[in-house]
Amino acid sequence: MSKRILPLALPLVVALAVLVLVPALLQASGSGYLFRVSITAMIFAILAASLNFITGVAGLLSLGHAAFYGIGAYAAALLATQHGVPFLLTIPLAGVAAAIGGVLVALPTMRLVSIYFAVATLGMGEIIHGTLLNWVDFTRGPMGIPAIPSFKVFGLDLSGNLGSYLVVAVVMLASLWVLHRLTHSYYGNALRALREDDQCADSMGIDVVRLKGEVFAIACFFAGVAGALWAHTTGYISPNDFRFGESILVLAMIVVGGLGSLPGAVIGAVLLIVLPEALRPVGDVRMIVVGCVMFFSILLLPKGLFGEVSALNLVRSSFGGGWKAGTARQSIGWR
Amino acid sequence: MTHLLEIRDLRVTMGPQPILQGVSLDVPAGGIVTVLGSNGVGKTTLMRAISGVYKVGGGEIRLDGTPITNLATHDIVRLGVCQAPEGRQIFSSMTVLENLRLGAGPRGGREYEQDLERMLALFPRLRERLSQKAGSLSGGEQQMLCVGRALMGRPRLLLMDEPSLGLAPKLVRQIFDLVAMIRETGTAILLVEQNAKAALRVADQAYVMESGRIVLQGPAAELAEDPRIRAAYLGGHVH
Amino acid sequence: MAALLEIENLTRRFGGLLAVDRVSGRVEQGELVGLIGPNGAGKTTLFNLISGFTPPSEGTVRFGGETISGLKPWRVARRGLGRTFQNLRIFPNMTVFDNVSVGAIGAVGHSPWRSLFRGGRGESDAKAVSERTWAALERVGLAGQGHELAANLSYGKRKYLEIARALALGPRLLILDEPAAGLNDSETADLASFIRGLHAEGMTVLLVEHDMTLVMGICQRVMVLASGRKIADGTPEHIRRDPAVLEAYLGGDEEDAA
Amino acid sequence: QKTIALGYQAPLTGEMSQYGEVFRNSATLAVEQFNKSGKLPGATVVLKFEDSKNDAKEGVNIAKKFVDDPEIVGVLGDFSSTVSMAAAQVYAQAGLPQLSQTASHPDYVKISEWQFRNITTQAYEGPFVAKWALGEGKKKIAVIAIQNDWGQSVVSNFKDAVEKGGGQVTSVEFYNPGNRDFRTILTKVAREKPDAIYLGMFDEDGASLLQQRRQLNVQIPTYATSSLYSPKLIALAGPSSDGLKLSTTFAADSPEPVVKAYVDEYQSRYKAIPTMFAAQAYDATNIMLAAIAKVGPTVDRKTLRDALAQTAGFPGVTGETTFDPQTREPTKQLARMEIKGGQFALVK
Amino acid sequence: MFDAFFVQQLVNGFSVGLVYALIAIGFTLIFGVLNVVNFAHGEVYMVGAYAGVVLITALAPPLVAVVLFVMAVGAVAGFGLERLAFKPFRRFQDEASLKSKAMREATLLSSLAVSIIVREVVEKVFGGAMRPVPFESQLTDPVQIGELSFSTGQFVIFGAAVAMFAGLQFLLYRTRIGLSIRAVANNPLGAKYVGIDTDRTIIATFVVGSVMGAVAGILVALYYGSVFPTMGFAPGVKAFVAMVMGGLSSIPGAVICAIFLGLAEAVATEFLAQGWSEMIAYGFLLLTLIFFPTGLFGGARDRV
Ligand SMILES: Nc1ncnc2c1ncn2[C@@H]1O[C@H](COP(=O)(O)OP(=O)(O)OP(=O)(O)O)[C@@H](O)[C@H]1O
Ligand SMILES: Nc1ncnc2c1ncn2[C@@H]1O[C@H](COP(=O)(O)OP(=O)(O)OP(=O)(O)O)[C@@H](O)[C@H]1O
Ligand SMILES: CC(C)C[C@H](N)C(=O)O
Ligand SMILES: [Mg+2]
Ligand SMILES: [Mg+2]
Repeated sequence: MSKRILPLALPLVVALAVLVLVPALLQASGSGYLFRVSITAMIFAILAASLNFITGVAGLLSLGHAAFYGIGAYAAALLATQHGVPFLLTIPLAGVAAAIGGVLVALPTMRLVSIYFAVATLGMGEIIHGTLLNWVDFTRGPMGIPAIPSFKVFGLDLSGNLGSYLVVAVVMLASLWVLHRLTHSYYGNALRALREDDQCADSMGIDVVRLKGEVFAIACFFAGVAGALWAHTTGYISPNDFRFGESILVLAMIVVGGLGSLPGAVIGAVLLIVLPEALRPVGDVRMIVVGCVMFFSILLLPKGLFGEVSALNLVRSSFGGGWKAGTARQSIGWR
Repeated sequence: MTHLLEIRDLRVTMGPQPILQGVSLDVPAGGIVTVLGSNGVGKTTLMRAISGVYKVGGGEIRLDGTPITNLATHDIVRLGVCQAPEGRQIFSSMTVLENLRLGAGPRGGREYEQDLERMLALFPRLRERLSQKAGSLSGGEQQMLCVGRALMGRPRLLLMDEPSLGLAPKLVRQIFDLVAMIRETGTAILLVEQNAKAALRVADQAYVMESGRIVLQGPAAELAEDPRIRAAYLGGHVH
Repeated sequence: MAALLEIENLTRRFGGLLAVDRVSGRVEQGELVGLIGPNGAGKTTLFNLISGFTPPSEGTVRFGGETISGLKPWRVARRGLGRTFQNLRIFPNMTVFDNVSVGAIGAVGHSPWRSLFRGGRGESDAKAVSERTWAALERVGLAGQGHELAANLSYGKRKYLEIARALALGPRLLILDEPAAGLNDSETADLASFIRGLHAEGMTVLLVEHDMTLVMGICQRVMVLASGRKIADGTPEHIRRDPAVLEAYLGGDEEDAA
Repeated sequence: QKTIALGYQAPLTGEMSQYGEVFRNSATLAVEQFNKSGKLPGATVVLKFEDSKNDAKEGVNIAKKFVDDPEIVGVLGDFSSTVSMAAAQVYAQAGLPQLSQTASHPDYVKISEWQFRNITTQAYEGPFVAKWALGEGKKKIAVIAIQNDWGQSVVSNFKDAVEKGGGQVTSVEFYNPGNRDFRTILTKVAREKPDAIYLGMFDEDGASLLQQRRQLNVQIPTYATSSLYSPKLIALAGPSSDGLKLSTTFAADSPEPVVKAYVDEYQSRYKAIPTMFAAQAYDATNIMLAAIAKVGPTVDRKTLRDALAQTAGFPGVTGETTFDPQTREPTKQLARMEIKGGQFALVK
Repeated sequence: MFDAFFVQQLVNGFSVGLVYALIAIGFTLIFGVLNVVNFAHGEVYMVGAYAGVVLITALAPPLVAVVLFVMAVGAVAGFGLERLAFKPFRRFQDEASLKSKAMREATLLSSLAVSIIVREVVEKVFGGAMRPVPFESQLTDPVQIGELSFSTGQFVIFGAAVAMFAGLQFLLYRTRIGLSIRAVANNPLGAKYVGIDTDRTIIATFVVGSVMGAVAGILVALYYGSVFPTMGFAPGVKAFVAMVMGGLSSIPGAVICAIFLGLAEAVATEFLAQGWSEMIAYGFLLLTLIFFPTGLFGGARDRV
């Protein structure tokens, strides 16, 4: 029994920190600004974690992730503003919409590998962005969607700083939990095999085509969820929020953090959201500084601030995997 | 007598662990020297260090008395040390002919034509496939190409890392015959082999490596009779 | 009773090149069969045809009585065909355990839904994967190195890693492409007894190899391919004396083929 | 001496930094002049700039930051409607008056009573140019506009006005932001042989288009919105820009004393002629300052808002500005201009 | 029936395609040798354009001198870029790194980081706004041939594209350095074993590719009459797409696809709004990849 306490310790600490400690500190500081930066960071943590699932774990370099984020945001915004759907429903529905988009993208690009696949996703991303921008009748095009309601449900108003923070935090923790389970179970190993050598994985009985479809569906689902959170917390969205540059930003997050590692993705997201904010005092040169920080972190730690191997080891030693050679030979995955 | 290649106390470290921990060996001009050893003892590392692909952490490599330690690979090749490396490292998307052309280095014209003729006489199979992409050759064909490419560089010292890997018996024999023939032209050979029996037969001198060190050395014929060698490398008790 | 593997008139062209030319043959349940032939004879191509990597130009492959030609590799694998590759294809950035688990996952199946939850099918899947993996690792003697990065393994160990990965699939037929390449004589001998052990446990093995000591020493039957054609099929003793094989493959004198 | 702060959010880095740059110049100028003028005894006004990179994420962060800052009583900016409107949600909720010099999205001022702008909306400008063109006998007009919210409103307002005036819009061509090759669009438009072309775009796009128009030998008279009023346009397009007709609120060579004083001061400080965007920011800042002065040193967010809402007939460099009491939309005077011999010239 | 407007559209599209092609040539060359996307190529193009414009503004030398100067700047930029963003990653020789996706994507992002820094610095120095090229030097004069309108720049760009393309094909397939470049592109380790100085070959490739990029930059700037810090981005993405459609390492493929993209955009604009026409280009990309998963002229995957 005591063995089960330790495995629970880490997730518990993380959850407590995110749900209690950080908001308490933020509340004490009384700063809406810090709340807001935290919310943005958490939304991007979801986004980065989901891209990490595609690119870091399954090895499919995607250059169009912002498009799915956009589909989610638009789905949530349209549902909320035009049909009055409450946020408890818009968030999962936005995920579903983005997941459908993801599968539609994955299907025709199934046969593609490496950079061909990457460019196909770039093209898809641009097409989706172009559609959001030019299909004026449906998306209102460049007018965007204003007056998206914030988090309100059953008369409970969660639109304040703390309320919004908590909603986003809970959704983020749930998303990370799911992605974490998937990457660190045997399913994750199938994905890693796909990344390392898809042909070889194929001859080991891994259904590569189905796997690619699933990966896209799952990751895009969470990108869509992040989009919904963005729409609800910001209140106004327009196609500008989902440009190619945003895809690249998310990619930078997971590379800086450490491709393939979930904690890395989260660290990268927090870093690349917080750093430009923290650098405001240096004025106009702050983007140059951000570029330099990115450059040196990649140069010195090309496998990321928190690499995959160390992440796997951490997870396996602190979660239920019980993964120590010689001792209890348990499984990857979960006890 | 000075040797063509002299290696003294060579040390190589990759990442955290040391791989070569003080290897010394000599290759006389025009001689054949073989290095034996199980998997993973560092034979390939030795070959790569000689060719300057891996950085040497300590010790010295001399060619004709002049140190070549940590020279760039292309300089070492220019000095006449060519290698038929492990894993073949052929240019898979280029044609067989282009591969051979690259092996010849800056030489061109008639000299090149002659070398090519000689080469193709040794490997008639390659002649049939001159304009085929090297990557579509079968494993054995690629191995021939790899040795052929190294020979096109007219080496003084030819480093061969498991040249018989993946070859049919007939070809294995041809390769070892070839090794003998190459020696006839005055080229010295340093040969790493798993096929200890055949290697010991063609070599003059042999070294045995174990976990990054030379543990045994001597004339090949003597080693072939050494009971330790017989047990460890010529075992083959398949009933 | 139908043979475990039956190939009929299998043909594969690459452009103008006939890599495999109307080859027929069978492997019975529980047999240990060798496949030899000069370099470029088409052995690897034949393996690729059997395992679904390359679609045949003509001919059929039947496995356990069912036609499998035209199926995708993963379907063939799930029907019980495990293979290794001539030029090692391990997953270098995964641990040894994770490498082998891929074979097990291939057999057990991979469902994101099930891997998400504790208990129930998910739990039993995870358990099945880990049991198969450990069993395979133990079988090849790599259990102690499960946590190492595969890239850190020596060449010889990688060969066993590949075999373990194929074994984790729980195959009915194991096809090995030059497993002894790059091993020295005593290592080859170890490998020979390993394969013989597998065979003794009932595994059917089809083996491509250039090491005649190994092939002649352990195979019950040997097929010979040359220029895409099957030129001989019989017991090792028979093959060793076949003039066509001597000419095409073994070379003039027979010393090494002992 | 009390300090009263105004927040200014604008793109100071990134693709749109040239706009943020001139906003900062003008606003700094305006505040310094104001502090010197002694219109607000007992207090100094300071500006706090934050760089939004024209990115909505950052815009919202900045908004929160400004809201947190108790010194800040009012906010200027942001540049684009996208970012201004994302930030506006925050200002609306927190009750901090926001005055954007350029946000032209029709919904921007509808967000809450805290949003103001001093740019003319196309509801004025469209009919103004339409009347002008129709008056010169141009019945068939093609429209080329940028595909953003502002471009959308350019097209819809202009089209309505032309059709009401008995003319016809032969084709409407939107192009994606970032596009700089207009040859295909021009060729397509030329095929319709319209009497005139109406442009809704910014100076850089406009300059590229005019250059390419000359190359393609398309000689259709061209009208444009005030956004093309910029010395930059002539610098970039040179002789190709000759003959372009546009409406404007600001004319740097205007003889009006306010304008002259501003242009001279700006030029001596920043070695450049102020653009329409610079002038918009100058006026926005001054409108804000005037409202502060009206309330006095005790100004707070609420009183500033109310003072702003009462702005009427404010004499700025872009003409007189009045905020409609109901909609808070600005009303402004427009002038006609034509480029002649490489100069903007007022059309009487 | 000769529809002058339609033919004019083809001319327009062709010249847009040529701009993409000019960038794609250097891009493809660099991609080929390192197998990594050089995200900073668009910035080399931009730097070339700015360098040229600065020189023209200061001295107004003849076009040839401007091009030579820009070539020198491009060479320096290429050299610096390679040393800064690519060379450091070659220190990792162990197998896990060589085969690791993380390493691969890291190089991609190091060039991206460099490109962000370069762009921001240029923006700081020259401002974010478009700068005009002095009118005397612009290549924007109209040339009327029958019913069709051209401009001087179009002819110069066409000439430059042909020259670059032919020069590069000659370099790659007829010279020793070209053979070395192809060898390094195919197998860098193998290239070492045949005595090629891989480091120098890679630098040479970068320098040649960047010189082409920089020259493309100034020519396009003269053709459009202006420069701005983000000018490399949009055509850079199109050049990237063209390279992939063409099959990654095929320069003729990249050029053909670049021109095709330009034509597709122009013809699509004839029927749709410009905003949609850009998507037609991406649609063609997807169609191409669906039917030719390794591009039009790409080789198949290595055999098992
Ligand atoms: N680039 C490298 N990175 C990390 N480890 C390495 C590297 N090269 C070699 N090693 C390690 O060094 C040891 C010796 O390797 P080496 O390839 O030299 O052995 P070998 O004697 O040639 O074996 P084989 O007979 O299998 O070719 C092995 O354990 C190997 O894992
Ligand atoms: N994808 C391909 N494209 C073109 N030719 C091919 C392809 N695959 C195989 N070949 C050709 O088919 C022939 C048979 O090759 P295969 O690899 O099957 O030989 P092998 O018997 O396995 O030889 P080895 O013992 O050397 O491995 C060779 O000549 C090879 O060049
Ligand atoms: C006229 C422009 C400055 C308007 C601005 N582009 C906007 O988004 O509203
Ligand atoms: Mg070796
Ligand atoms: Mg083979």
